[in-house]
Amino acid sequence: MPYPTNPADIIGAWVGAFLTLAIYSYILYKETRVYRLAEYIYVGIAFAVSLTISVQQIWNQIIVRILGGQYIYIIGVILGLMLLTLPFKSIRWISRYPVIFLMGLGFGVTIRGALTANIVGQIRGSITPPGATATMLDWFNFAWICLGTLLIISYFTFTVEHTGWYYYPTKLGRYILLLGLGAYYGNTVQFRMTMLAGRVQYLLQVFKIIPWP
Amino acid sequence: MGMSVLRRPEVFMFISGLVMGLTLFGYFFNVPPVIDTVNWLQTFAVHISYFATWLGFLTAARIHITNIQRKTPGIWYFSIIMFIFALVPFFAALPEITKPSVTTMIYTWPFNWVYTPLGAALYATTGFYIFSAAYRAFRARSFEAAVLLIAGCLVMLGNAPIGELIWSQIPTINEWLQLTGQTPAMRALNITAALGVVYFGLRVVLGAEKRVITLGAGGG
Amino acid sequence: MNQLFVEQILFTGRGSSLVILILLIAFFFIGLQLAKMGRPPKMRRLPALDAIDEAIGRCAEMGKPALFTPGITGGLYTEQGPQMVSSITILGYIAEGCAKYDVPLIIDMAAGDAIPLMDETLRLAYLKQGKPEKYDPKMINYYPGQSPMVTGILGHLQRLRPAAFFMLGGLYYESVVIGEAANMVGSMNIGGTVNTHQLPFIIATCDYVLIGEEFYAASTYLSKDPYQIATIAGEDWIKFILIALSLLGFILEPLGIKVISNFLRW
Amino acid sequence: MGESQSIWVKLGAVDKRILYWILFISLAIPYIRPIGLPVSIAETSYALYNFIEKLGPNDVVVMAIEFGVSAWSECLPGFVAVSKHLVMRGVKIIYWCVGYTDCDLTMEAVMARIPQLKGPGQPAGPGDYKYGVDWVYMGYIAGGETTVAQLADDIRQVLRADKYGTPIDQIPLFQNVRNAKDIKIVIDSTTGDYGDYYVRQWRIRYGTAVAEIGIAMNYSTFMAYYQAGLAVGALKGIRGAAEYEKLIGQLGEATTSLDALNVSHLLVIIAIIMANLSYVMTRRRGGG
Repeated sequence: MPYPTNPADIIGAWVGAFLTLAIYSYILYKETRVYRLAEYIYVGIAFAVSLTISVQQIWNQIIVRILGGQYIYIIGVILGLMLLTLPFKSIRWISRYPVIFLMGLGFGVTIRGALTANIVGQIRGSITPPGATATMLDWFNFAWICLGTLLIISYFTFTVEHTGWYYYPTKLGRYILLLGLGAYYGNTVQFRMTMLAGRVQYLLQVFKIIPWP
Repeated sequence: MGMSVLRRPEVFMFISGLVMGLTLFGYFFNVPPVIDTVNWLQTFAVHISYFATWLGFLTAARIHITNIQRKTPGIWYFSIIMFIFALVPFFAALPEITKPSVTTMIYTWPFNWVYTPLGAALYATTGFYIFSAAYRAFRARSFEAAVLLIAGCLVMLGNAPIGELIWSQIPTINEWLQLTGQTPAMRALNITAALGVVYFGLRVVLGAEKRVITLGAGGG
Repeated sequence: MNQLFVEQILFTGRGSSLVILILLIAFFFIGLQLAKMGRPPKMRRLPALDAIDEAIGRCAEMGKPALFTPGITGGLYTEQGPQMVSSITILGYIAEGCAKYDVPLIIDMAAGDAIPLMDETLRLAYLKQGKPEKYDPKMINYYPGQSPMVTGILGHLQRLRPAAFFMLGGLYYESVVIGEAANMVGSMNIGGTVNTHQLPFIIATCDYVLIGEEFYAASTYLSKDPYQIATIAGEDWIKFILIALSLLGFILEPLGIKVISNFLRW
Repeated sequence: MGESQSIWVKLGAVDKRILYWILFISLAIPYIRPIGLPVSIAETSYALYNFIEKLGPNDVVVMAIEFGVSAWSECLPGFVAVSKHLVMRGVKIIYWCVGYTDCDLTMEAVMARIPQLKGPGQPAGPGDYKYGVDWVYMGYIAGGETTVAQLADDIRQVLRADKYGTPIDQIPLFQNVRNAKDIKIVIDSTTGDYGDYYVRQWRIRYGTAVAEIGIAMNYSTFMAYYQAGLAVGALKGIRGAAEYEKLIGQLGEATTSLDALNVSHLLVIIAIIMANLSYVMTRRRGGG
């Protein structure tokens, strides 16, 4: 992708850079009309994009199939249209049907994933001992992961007071939890900074300070 | 009057319970009709989500129209701008929706030069905020905060190649923290959240969760 | 014969999940039954939820609005759906408080299919406080996507300067952005999510947090209903069973006795 | 003494906007004047490299673009490096995207960086990847995890045609590809939970290998899968990408971006040290 050559794209690159700076003016200065302009333009275009994609999908995934004789696809349209009754006072209750259907499905999908991947899978992972060639460190890690997990779980109990002897495992669990979250935070910094650096690079490229890739 | 039956909470409970039950049944048991039904339900759910975008637009449009009607100071002309940027590209793209991709410049230009760079710009704002949040939160106020701080700093030093130059053991510690040190936290959070969602789901479909299931009791 | 039928019909690798699910359901009802027999358990304090009233009181005192967001979350039918539902149940509680003290409430969200659920919950909350006329559907600000929602929240934060900011739901990258931006306008932040990848940020940017499972238990806690709390006790029992199971595995597996892992693989 | 105390107090309560300006400006420096520091290679990057080394022209893999243009700086270099490696091995590639609507731009960017990938209708010389035979691009597919699950069950249930409208049954590459069992590995690059989705729906249900070219923060969640044997490898964001560029012997964008990473991490750590110094000093004096 060389530096754009046709006028529309050159203007585009500069508009993009200007709006990027408009968004950053919120952070580097404060909320102004310049930021607000960028905000509303962005929300507008995001609507254009999401509405267009929605119509594209309705056409390609549903209408084409119905026209092709697969009439079962009409159910999705009916449920979708039921959702759109919300703004109309007298028939508003109809919109609850698709919502309640989606909710039930969401719970079903989440629970089945939770049981196998998050409960069974994770426990299986914790109790799998290191292989025959394991070093002392491997055994320490095994103990750390398995016992650490259990200590943190003990911290999450709701109906057992964290007092008496039970105070110690929960407290230790909390420390291990915080260690994990701290490590996670540190890890995230890398990604976030790369993103920001990428934007700085983009601005430098548009302003022709460094070459376009 | 006959319609009021359709608004009873029990009906809603029954539907959500049935859908949830079918989904779970199809997951555990190899009964093809149930599995097929669940697949269809999932397809319809995706289809409903296309329409949900429109509900969102109607909801937002109502706010922006009110802004314009009432001439809300400092906002109303921006609401007009919002509508222009939403509707002009949309209607320009509309004739092309049957094609594999939209080619009109009125749609692709704002998509490529406004939507895309601004999305990236916003995502990147996290860089600024993660910086100042670390500055604020990573203070050794207590032993707990110190644990958070030290783990975070060691990982950060390990991620940047510069850490290796400061102390050759940093990558080893970094790797231990990521492969082992933080695993109990992620495991335990996953396990407990999984238990939580099962119980939350049961409470909702069994009607114990009053704030969800009284759907319908609020009147027409 | 019977054995064979089970093997044909039950997917391999999912048997242990099914046993756990059945246990969970059983404990759910046992907890409920015990509560009915007059032994309701007590739930430990969740400071984040106790702080909701304080936050709304702060808004009322300062004459400023409260801002709520469930984050991007995603559709109700996805794995993020239950978080949206939980978020909305907490919103119901917050809205009741706001209605009571006439605190303006603004909601920024991006999941279209949750709008009817939200609308209904808010309507009900205002009705409960005897102020149905105060409910305005225009409280719900929908944005077509995550980043547009972030611009909207950032704009609202500095334009309205809320005294309380709630971010409760399936948060993604927005958590650190909106949390820090809210800090800068001096609002009181209450956050909660199940998404582990955002927990460090809500801890860093919020005054009070709901972590993982606590987030799903929130509405039960807020309801103060002994029967609902009774079901939470079942959650704890299964935790102890899992802890025992893991400890047993921790001891037996290295000795080559693979009972537990074989069960889990079933 | 009053003077020095006020410095510590100020240090602890710097206007954040000053921090933002410092960060914004210092990130520009490495792009204008690159520094270049050596990197060591992580186990998970090796693991993915070794897995792909064993693949050949009869294997079909899925490269899932589950990141938006907004995450190019973190995900794209790794995605390109792995794609290059697949092309070097002659492996057949299906590109698709369930996560982000702007994936067409990402695909264009990948094609611009790998000249061997020839678009539909473009002439393909020896060593080039002919569209439809050696690789194919399916475009954006809506629906999140549900769709990921359906794709695993039956690709044709979800997709009728590729991005350019060619029906799936007329694409040679899809002749023997029906569901997850026909795919050797899904290499997914995500900023969100898509790694989890592919593990849950493809690895657990069908046993298809899964690897992730993730953002750094997903790496740790994905590690749990790697250790549990549910994933064959992972690249850790831009750093993983730089490692992979080193492994395949083609240094590129990721290697340059690492400098910016160094600068920013150093800044964050300096800020944390400052904040802690200020905290300790003010507390010592304040507490008497």
